[in-house]
Amino acid sequence: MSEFGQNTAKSKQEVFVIEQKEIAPDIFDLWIETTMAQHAKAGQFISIYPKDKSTLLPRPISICEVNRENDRMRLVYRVQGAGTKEFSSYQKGDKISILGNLGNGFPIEKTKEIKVMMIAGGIGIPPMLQAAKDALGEVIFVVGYRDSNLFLKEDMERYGQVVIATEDGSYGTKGNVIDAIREQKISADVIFSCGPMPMLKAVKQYAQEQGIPAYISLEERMACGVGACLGCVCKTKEVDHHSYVHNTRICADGPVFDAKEVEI
Amino acid sequence: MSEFGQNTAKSKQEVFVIEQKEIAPDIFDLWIETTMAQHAKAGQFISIYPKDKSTLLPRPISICEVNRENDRMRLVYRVQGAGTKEFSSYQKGDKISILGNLGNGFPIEKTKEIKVMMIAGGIGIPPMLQAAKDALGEVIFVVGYRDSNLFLKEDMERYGQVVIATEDGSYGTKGNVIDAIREQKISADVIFSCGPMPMLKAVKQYAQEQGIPAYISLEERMACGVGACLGCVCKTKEVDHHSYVHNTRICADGPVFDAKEVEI
Amino acid sequence: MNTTIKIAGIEMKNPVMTASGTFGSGMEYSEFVDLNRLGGVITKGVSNVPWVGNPTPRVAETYGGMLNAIGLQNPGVDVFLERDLPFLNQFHTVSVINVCGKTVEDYVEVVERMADTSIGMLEINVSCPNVKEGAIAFGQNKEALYHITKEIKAKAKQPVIMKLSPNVTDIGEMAKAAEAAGADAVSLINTITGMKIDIHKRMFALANKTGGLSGPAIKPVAVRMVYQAAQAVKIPIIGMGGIATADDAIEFILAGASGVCVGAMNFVNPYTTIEVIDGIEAYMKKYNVADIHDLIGAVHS
Amino acid sequence: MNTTIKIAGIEMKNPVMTASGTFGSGMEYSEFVDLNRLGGVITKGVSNVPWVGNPTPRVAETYGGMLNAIGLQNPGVDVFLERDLPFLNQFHTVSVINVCGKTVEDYVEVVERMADTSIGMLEINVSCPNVKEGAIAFGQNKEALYHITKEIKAKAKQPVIMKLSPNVTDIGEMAKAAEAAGADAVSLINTITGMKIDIHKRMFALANKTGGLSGPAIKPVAVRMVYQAAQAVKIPIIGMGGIATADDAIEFILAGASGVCVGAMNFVNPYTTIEVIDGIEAYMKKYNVADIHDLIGAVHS
Ligand SMILES: Cc1cc2nc3c(=O)[nH]c(=O)nc-3n(C[C@H](O)[C@H](O)[C@H](O)COP(=O)(O)OP(=O)(O)OC[C@H]3O[C@@H](n4cnc5c(N)ncnc54)[C@H](O)[C@@H]3O)c2cc1C
Ligand SMILES: Cc1cc2nc3c(=O)[nH]c(=O)nc-3n(C[C@H](O)[C@H](O)[C@H](O)COP(=O)(O)OP(=O)(O)OC[C@H]3O[C@@H](n4cnc5c(N)ncnc54)[C@H](O)[C@@H]3O)c2cc1C
Ligand SMILES: Cc1cc2nc3c(=O)[nH]c(=O)nc-3n(C[C@H](O)[C@H](O)[C@H](O)COP(=O)(O)O)c2cc1C
Ligand SMILES: Cc1cc2nc3c(=O)[nH]c(=O)nc-3n(C[C@H](O)[C@H](O)[C@H](O)COP(=O)(O)O)c2cc1C
Ligand code: FES
Ligand code: FES
Repeated sequence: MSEFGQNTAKSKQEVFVIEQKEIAPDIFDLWIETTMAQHAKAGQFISIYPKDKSTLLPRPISICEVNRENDRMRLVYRVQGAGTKEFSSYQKGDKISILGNLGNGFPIEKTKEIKVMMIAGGIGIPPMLQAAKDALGEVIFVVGYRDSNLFLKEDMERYGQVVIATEDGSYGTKGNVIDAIREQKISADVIFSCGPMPMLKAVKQYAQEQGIPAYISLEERMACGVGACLGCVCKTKEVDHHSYVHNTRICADGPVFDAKEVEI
Repeated sequence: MSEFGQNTAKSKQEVFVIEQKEIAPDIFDLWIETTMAQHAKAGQFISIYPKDKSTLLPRPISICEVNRENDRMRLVYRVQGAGTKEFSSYQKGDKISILGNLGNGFPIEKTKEIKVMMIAGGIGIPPMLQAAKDALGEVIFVVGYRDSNLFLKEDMERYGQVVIATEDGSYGTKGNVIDAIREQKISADVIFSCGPMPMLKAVKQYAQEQGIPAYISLEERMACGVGACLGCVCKTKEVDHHSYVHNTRICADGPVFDAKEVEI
Repeated sequence: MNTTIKIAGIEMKNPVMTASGTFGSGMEYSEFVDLNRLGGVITKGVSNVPWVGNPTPRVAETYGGMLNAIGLQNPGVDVFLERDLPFLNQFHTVSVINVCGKTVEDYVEVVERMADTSIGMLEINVSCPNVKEGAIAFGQNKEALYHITKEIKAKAKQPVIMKLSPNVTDIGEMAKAAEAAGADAVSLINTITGMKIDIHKRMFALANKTGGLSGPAIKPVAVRMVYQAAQAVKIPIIGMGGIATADDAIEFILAGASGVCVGAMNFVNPYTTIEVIDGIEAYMKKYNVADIHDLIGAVHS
Repeated sequence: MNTTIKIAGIEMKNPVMTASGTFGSGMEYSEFVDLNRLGGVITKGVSNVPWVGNPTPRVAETYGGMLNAIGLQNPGVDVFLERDLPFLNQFHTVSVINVCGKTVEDYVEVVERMADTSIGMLEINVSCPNVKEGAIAFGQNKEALYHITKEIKAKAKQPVIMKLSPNVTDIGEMAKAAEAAGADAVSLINTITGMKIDIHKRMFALANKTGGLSGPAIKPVAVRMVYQAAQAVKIPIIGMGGIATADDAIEFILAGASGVCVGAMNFVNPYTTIEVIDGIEAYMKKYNVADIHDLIGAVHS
């Protein structure tokens, strides 16, 4: 499945924080300076190492946006536990340790001259931004939030129409992204998606019903992030090219997969 | 042995760093603001908790000097391992976590109108400063350093004559503190001492030969610092009043002991 | 909201106790902690006669934990009864004596001396890794454990908690042996045998060479063993090993512990016990748990 | 300065290897590390047929360490020989295959398939806590360990390293059983069985409930066991468990290890192996140690 977004050399780097701000409750927007930006593909991720020595494992965070010429990378994340709590305290000039670029990106080449629907939910929204920036065809976003604490909305609007669903109905369609798609009768030629598992399951099913190809970005607990530990697997329909069993490594062979190929 | 310097309530506090500077290679001079200063006795110590969560135990550091009216406490320490290395990075305004005041101080009341010799070596020098400030009689310091990187010399000179020995002979008497005492034919009525174990052994023997009372401050690996874990014991001549064996707790019943009562 | 638990008929106002050997007999930490708030105080190991313990260094720091080889220094049962127990009697908390010995007779002697005292429970330490005779020898062999438990139960007037060693192949088997011999409860884990070497001096960091590892580093091993013991026996379990926060304590309770102890973390934060007690209440409030019993063993797949 | 060691006749340029299961077959980390610099690469466990491993979540973080319950997922010996071994053959380092199985026959099958290959040594994993059949069942019973070692030695063309489990009462006894059956070396420790519970979901953090604890948290236990094994047997020992720095590696060597492995710390710092190799040389220079052999087991009281 590593047919998409070709991988370039990985490294561990000490990088500087350019700026950080809270853009919604517990949602942080972090810009860092790293040469990794040069080769980053939309849909890839990096891992950030917490400084707290009781929390050793690196935290995978999707690349939200890159400025490839200026070595700038944007990460948008939600405070979840100890690691992201620590990250949220970083300030301009702080040095942090990252591993990247990891995984394979979205198959951007498949957007050529066609309409791509970016379906995302909550903290799955960030990677869609760079995917939209890089897309070669028309983009429409269908994004779900918990409530009216929207984030990245203006950023997305620069690259396409943004259709919103909120769980509590406080903004846009009340319900989930599929509700919004049906309500607004949105169609597209290909789907890129990232978000919580129930959403991805619904997207997979929707794409199948509609006969549209869908590429979805998965999450799993990770240790190495580079394909060595086999911690982060997902069940596959066919025997996997690397593992020779019905399991594929999300970190190394994903995180983006053709929805048809993974059992979620 | 808790006859000396009466103990007052202990607490754990978050305190601020007032200033810190390096006063000799790897020797740091740290002033903190804490109400513990009000009741601190010369010879007591506090423990500092490293922030690094892989190093959990608090580090015992002697009280070097206090300004009881201004809630200021001075600590002078050598960078030894991970904990003190971390401490050396603290800057004005940083918040640190301390436990104190711990242990019992020097028996200051025994210096009344007599001459006290403060014998100290290396990083045993700091606690002698407050002892000298509080002393009720005449003070003479006999201090040993590794080399001519002297520290706290001017501070000591404010309270008495300072006789110096250096291991490499680069300043004062070449040799140790006992060599200096003999060379300069120094005498006194009581000895207060702190420093490395070989020095304390020599001081104990010297005091015995001369028939002078000596009070020495001991070190041992500690966990609790408050007398609960029994980690930090020293062998005693008589059965100890607390433990009912020939072992006394340095943290709670010391760190200052009558040299005659401990087996070192 | 009910946080009261009962272990072998003894009621505690909450499940939080102090781990033996980390809290003296309560005196030292009473400057920091109101002992009345604790479910119970488990004392340092007490033997029939005073024990001098091991040479120093007795403690060493490790990554996220510590090693100790105190060697059960204690003033003996006479001093305990004269000095330490009267001190504890001032407080409304359950006093649990931790008993150690070299022979079965040593243990029984201390146990018998407790008969007419205010001691609420007896915790029998057959798992200290830091003494040459007794202790762990009873705790690493299920027949020996069965035997000593039986002998102690025959003489004990208070409920008997057998304190198990984690240095065994199968903790479930050990818990079963204690239960079969009549133990009223088991507590676990004692420390895991470890070693540290000073590479600059090329010497053991502890005079005793090995010591017992405790602290947050060992928590996953302790939680696993508590869970396995809870699957193996019906008697109550007191869980410990690396508890630093209420969240940690709740992990043990969900794994099957009725009571929990704070050990090495007392040294790192003398207020840990109180913070754990408050935090358990906050968790119960947050998740609408009316009775702490609804949490005991409530983990699922 | 000599850092070369020989284990059962196989020479390594330095004592530093990768711990099984933490370095794939070298491919993934070859982007970070020049494999030519390593003493050896120990591969992920390889079985006779592909294994699918356990459901996810398979990993969880703990204080200063991690739990894993991968369940020995691997593509099987055929793929190993076709893809992974040719990759390793490009480098000047000793290739050590880690072998797993459900039955003695499974192990022997893989061992026999290695006969005419470039594999330098065989590490036999009888200590994985995360699979239901085989593995640890052989590693927690000294008769079973003796038996499987004997069977494997009868067929093996390369030196055999038996990888021991720390989840035992007496590691010395286990090392002795392996030695008595003809093992050329022992490696230890594998992970310590642990558990983590998500207190908010009241669920096990790992789908497998229990997992193996590794990382800096376990180092004191590992050093102790290496020391005890070194006291019990004469065959060489490969030590591991929480090695993060050269200082850690030297601790194992002083305790009696001839070789050392870096495991979970590869995940935290992919350059750990190289930093350990450089750091050992720096230590030897600083203390004027001419030959690494002068450090092996050189701890004293
Ligand atoms: C490929 C990938 C991309 C991701 N991109 C983003 C992103 O752009 N923005 C964002 O907010 N989050 C993202 N996540 C989720 C993010 O990794 C977790 O929220 C984060 O690791 C939580 O760490 P913590 O220390 O705050 O939480 P804790 O719960 O304290 O973490 C404990 C351990 O569990 C792991 N963990 C916890 N939650 C998750 C999770 N959901 N997925 C994987 N590991 C987890 C942590 O990495 C750590 O090892 C991504 C996850 C993956 C796998
Ligand atoms: C009562 C007392 C007063 C002291 N006063 C001073 C002082 O005023 N200035 C000063 O520089 N040093 C003093 N020390 C020594 C100081 O405590 C140690 O240098 C310090 O703990 C080293 O910590 P580390 O993390 O840098 O070293 P590491 O070697 O990394 O420490 C590892 C562990 O060993 C302990 N440890 C290491 N060395 C010692 C030691 N010499 N004594 C006790 N524990 C040790 C640490 O506390 C820690 O638990 C005193 C020690 C005691 C017992
Ligand atoms: C310094 C120290 C002394 C101990 N002494 C005893 C003891 O006397 N009796 C006993 O049963 N356990 C003793 N223990 C073990 C603890 O009670 C507890 O089982 C173990 O430390 C694990 O808990 P923790 O990780 O919270 O410390 C001691 C532990 C420490 C750290
Ligand atoms: C993710 C992971 C997978 C592992 N897989 C294996 C394995 O396949 N075979 C094996 O013998 N040991 C395996 N181990 C155990 C390690 O080789 C090593 O013994 C253990 O992790 C202790 O070392 P450490 O603390 O440096 O990680 C694995 C460990 C981890 C963390
Ligand atoms: S996290 Fe290690 S293989 Fe994916
Ligand atoms: S350090 Fe605990 S008794 Fe002294």
